[in-house]
Amino acid sequence: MSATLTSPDYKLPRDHYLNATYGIRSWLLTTDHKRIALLYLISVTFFFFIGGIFATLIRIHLLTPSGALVSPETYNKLFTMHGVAMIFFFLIPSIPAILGNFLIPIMIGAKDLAFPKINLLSWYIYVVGGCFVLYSFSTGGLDTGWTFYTPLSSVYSNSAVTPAVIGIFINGFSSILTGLNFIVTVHTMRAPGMTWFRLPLFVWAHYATSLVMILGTPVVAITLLLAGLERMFHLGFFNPAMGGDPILFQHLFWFYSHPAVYIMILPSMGVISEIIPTFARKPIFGYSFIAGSSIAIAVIGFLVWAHHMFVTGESTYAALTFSFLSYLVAIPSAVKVFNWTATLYKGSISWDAPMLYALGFIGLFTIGGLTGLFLACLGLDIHIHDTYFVIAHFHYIMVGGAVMGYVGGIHFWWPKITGKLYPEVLSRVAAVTLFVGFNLTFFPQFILGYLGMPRRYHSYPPEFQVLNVLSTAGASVLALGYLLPMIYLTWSMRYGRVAGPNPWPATGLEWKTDSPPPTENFHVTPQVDWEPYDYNNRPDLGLAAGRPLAPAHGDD
Amino acid sequence: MSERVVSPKIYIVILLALLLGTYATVQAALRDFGRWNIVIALAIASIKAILVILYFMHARYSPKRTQLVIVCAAFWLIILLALTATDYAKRSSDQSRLTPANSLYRS
Amino acid sequence: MHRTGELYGQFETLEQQKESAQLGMWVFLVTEVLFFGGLFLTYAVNRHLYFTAFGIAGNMLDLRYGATNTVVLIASSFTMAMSVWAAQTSRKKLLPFCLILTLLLGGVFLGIKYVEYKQKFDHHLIPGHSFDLTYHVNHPQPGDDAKELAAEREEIDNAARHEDPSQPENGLIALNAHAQLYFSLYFGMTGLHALHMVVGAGLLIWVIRESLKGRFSAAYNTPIEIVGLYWHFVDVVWIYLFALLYLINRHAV
Amino acid sequence: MTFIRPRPSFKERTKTVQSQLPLYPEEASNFAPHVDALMLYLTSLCAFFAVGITIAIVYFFFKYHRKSPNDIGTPIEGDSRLEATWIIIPLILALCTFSWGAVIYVDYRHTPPDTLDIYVIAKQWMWKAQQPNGLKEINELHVPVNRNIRLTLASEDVIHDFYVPAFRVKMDVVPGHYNTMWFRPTKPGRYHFFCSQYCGTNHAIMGGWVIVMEPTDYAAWLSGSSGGEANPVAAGEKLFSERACITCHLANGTGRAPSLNGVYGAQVLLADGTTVTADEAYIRESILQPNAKIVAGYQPLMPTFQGQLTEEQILALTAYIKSLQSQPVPAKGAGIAPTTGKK
Repeated sequence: MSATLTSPDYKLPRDHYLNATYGIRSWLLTTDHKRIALLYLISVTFFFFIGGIFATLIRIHLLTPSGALVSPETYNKLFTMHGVAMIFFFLIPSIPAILGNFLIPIMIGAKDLAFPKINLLSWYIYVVGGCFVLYSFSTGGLDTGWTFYTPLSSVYSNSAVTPAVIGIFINGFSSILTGLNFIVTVHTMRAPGMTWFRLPLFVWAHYATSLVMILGTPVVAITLLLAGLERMFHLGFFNPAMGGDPILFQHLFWFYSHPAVYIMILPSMGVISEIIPTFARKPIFGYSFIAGSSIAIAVIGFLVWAHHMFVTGESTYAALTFSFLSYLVAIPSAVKVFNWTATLYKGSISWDAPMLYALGFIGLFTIGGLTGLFLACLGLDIHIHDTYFVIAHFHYIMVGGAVMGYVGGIHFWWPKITGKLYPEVLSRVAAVTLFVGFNLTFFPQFILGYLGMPRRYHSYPPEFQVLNVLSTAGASVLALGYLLPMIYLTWSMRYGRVAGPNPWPATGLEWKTDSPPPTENFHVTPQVDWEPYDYNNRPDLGLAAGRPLAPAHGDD
Repeated sequence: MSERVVSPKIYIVILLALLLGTYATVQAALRDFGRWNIVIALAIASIKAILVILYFMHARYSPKRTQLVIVCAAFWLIILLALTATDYAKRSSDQSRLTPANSLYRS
Repeated sequence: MHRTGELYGQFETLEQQKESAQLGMWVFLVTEVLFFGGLFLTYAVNRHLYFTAFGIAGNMLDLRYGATNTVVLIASSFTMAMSVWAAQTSRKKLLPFCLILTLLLGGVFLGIKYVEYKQKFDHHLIPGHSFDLTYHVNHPQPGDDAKELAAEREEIDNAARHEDPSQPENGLIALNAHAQLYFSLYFGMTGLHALHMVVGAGLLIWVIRESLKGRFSAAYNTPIEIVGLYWHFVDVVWIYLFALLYLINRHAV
Repeated sequence: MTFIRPRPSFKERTKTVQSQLPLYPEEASNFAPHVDALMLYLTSLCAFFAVGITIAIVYFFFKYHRKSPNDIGTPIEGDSRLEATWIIIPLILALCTFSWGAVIYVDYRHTPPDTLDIYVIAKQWMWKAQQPNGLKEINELHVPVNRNIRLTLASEDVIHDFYVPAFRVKMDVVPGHYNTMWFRPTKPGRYHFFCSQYCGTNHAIMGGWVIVMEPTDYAAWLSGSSGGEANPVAAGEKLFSERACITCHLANGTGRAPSLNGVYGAQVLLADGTTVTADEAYIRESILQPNAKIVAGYQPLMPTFQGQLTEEQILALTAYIKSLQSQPVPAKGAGIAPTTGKK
């Protein structure tokens, strides 16, 4: 199927970023964006494990109406820590800090990011923030919900809120510095000939993501700082007993935390926009619309936050404004889905694992996005707000969307990162397992939500049990789907076949250099003289460029 | 980069303008203009801030890109303030706040 | 990264490097704007909810300190701008002089801020259990203007009656709570600003040392310009803090 | 201010049978049919797009599957008219959906003038409701059917949320604010209400029942509870069944709790072997602290009614139990000590 079956036996390049220097210091003090990306890969995977263990315990606990496993206090800590670990320490840094870090400089033909030391610093900030949060987890845990609503978090909770808040505050600067680095890099470091409209859509998506990072993160940082100060020094910013307004906390919190959803999903959309044209071997349909919609999502995404607050008693005017704007942000997402689908038309579609992930992403993201319309709809949100409908919706976006894109992206660029190929059949099995397991886990939760099961319940009325059991059963399939890639990808690092510079083959600049790339990314500064995703004028790819498709599978 | 060197004369003019603005805003604050006191204070502050940004920070002589960055900062700050105002400005009609005598304040 | 002179390895040219640094600083300042933006919003909402209480609390600040500090900071911004000019025109003697002057003015600002904080501490205006809006009017200190204190007391009494006409003592409790909110924000905002001043002072010390070595000239002055941008930004924040914290409702005294 | 007309129940219109696996909760308020209709519309709309895209992807996936390793696709860069189409059509549909949702929401947020006002106070982790006549309930809310109810919500500590799925309404209970919500129950019955804003340890069990009653029953319940009932025995009898005492205290002695026939004034044998005279103080204690004295041969199953009954209601219940003195005592299960026993 894939070109790799017929590719010649490649050898790894003699010098590359992995063997340039040795020793622990050469990694911990590196300023090479590719090595920093791998540092992130390790630490982010660690937090994914932690969050995943919490998720597993949550699902097991919910097998019976009265709660099968743990006490209410423990359950509350489990879902809070699951949320904090997954959102702040896995989803937000996952694609930008790993794939973005690794690929953006190579994709635009630069030797590194504009500020390599700041890049390393942002990883250390992430680690320090992570340590604070782990400290919170291990000394009493955290039971406020990842949203830290006041005055529960700032006054009433008896858990280790303060270190967690400090950890997330610190971690915010990691995000800000990464975003800053990307924006400057894209502006000033592009290779000759790499015009804005020749940028890969992955880079566009990360540019949009970076906008959200630098504009939103400082607001949540100051908000959590205020909540932390309120808790430590008994101040009254958000404490109604002292005249503060808890709803103001929600405004400030969601000003970041809604756009943060776009930090998670936009990079994933960027990954999909790379995978689909590569495995359909044709230019992406509507390049400028996909690029523009990324920016539109980032900008409009900032105008919708109070749709998380329709039933807080916010003014009807605010609710109408925010609901209206929320419907507008749906349009650029829809544009992307339509364009990806149209790209498949008359393609030459391979069934490689990255493509399976990408198509799975479109399906799940479509469901996740469309169910967002339900929640943005004022009349419906009165009923489904804070129920399992919300849980299902955002897991479709974040797990079905962001994580599928992340895992798909890892599969797509694994040969570039490690220089090795992974087992083909196994990788396709994993993709399908993930897709099936995911739907089994989360689709029942839509129904649970409409039936009225509120979220964050350690026990529930017995009529909700059937759907909960179904969901837990699905979760076990899902867990298997995550474990498989971890095993065979690790295996492939040592035993996988050598990939060669461009195994798929793909058109991006990153595939013009060695796999793994040399420390300086390119032996000579590249000159870009082709349009993005153009297979027809690229004889260097060794494909049937310019040749009309064979009648057997061409015109319809 | 062939950047423009701003002459010290301009800096001195701006310095004087800023000092004048400070004097004006203090004087305005000591007089009663009702609701307009806030507007005047913020307007003078904004003029001063714009002078600093345009001349001390060279925004006037900077590339378009830098100017766009500044506009973005202002725009997002306005989003944050204005959209939150849609809630607070209209809220009182929908709900009442607790009276100050409420026991909650005593705790 | 390998350094060849002043050029870092990831860049092709000095011009590209300077452009990146400038853009990076500006983008960083955008995040700073939003960082302070969260505080401004908290302030605005509470000012809207507790207009009277915030007015009274605002009047407890000493306008003289605020105005003096504004002038000091504007002056330091001017000397910073002059430093950039000195660097751009390779005036290697003038440059450290201007920078040191900037640092000194920054120090004066922080010194005045310290005196002001101390005064608030003496007046029991630090948020916490001992916070008492009426402490100062009840415990006048030598050198206080009796007329001013009487006016302050009257203002507090009026507001307390306004809050709760039947039980002014309850009104006073609410007033005290809301004034405490004001001072939480006052210390939060000015404290964060002062922290930025300290960071700025650290940056200044760094560039002063480098400038004494004669590193900066018309050809290479990026650090001076970058530190300048940061310093001016801190000035801009103060211009707004001065207006919001010291000036609104001042006429009522 | 009601913008939306009454609408027949969703169930009646669709004739969908809610089987073992229900897809939506009972429709028991004026809002429920509207919300369900909107849900049905939006689900259909979204299903249309989701299914359409899925079919397209699956079709292309097989139809254009790569046949030989070196094939490439047909280069198609894009089409502005197509882009315009799939921007404008979803935009129009989205705005329609927004409008429909907005109509329901505005209606929900504007309470009609003629409401029955009930105060609801939330605290970690219980609900207190106060009826217009001052009667207080805990984790229960009695309301008359077909009457506009306005709840004024206040919290004593953190943010809670009052949520009745069968009514399709919820509203946050925010400390420092009074929020209000309104609804009109359309069907008598018992419906779950939940706390749906996470509020700490026992968030999940901070719920209860809304009991929708016929107006006459509601009036009787209210007056019976408030002591306005002319005949306390009748009021007590009513309470005896309403509060489900009757489900355990069966008259024939076969229930999980002793029969109360002839109990008043008799000697009762307790689990610890002692006996006690069933006077008014004993009855009162048994209602408020049922586990203080357990009748021999029975389990301590009875829940406490401390704080849930007014003094009048306790009196009415006592009066009713007194009236059972003349009823025939069942052979077993009365818990009454044999008259031949000691003491």
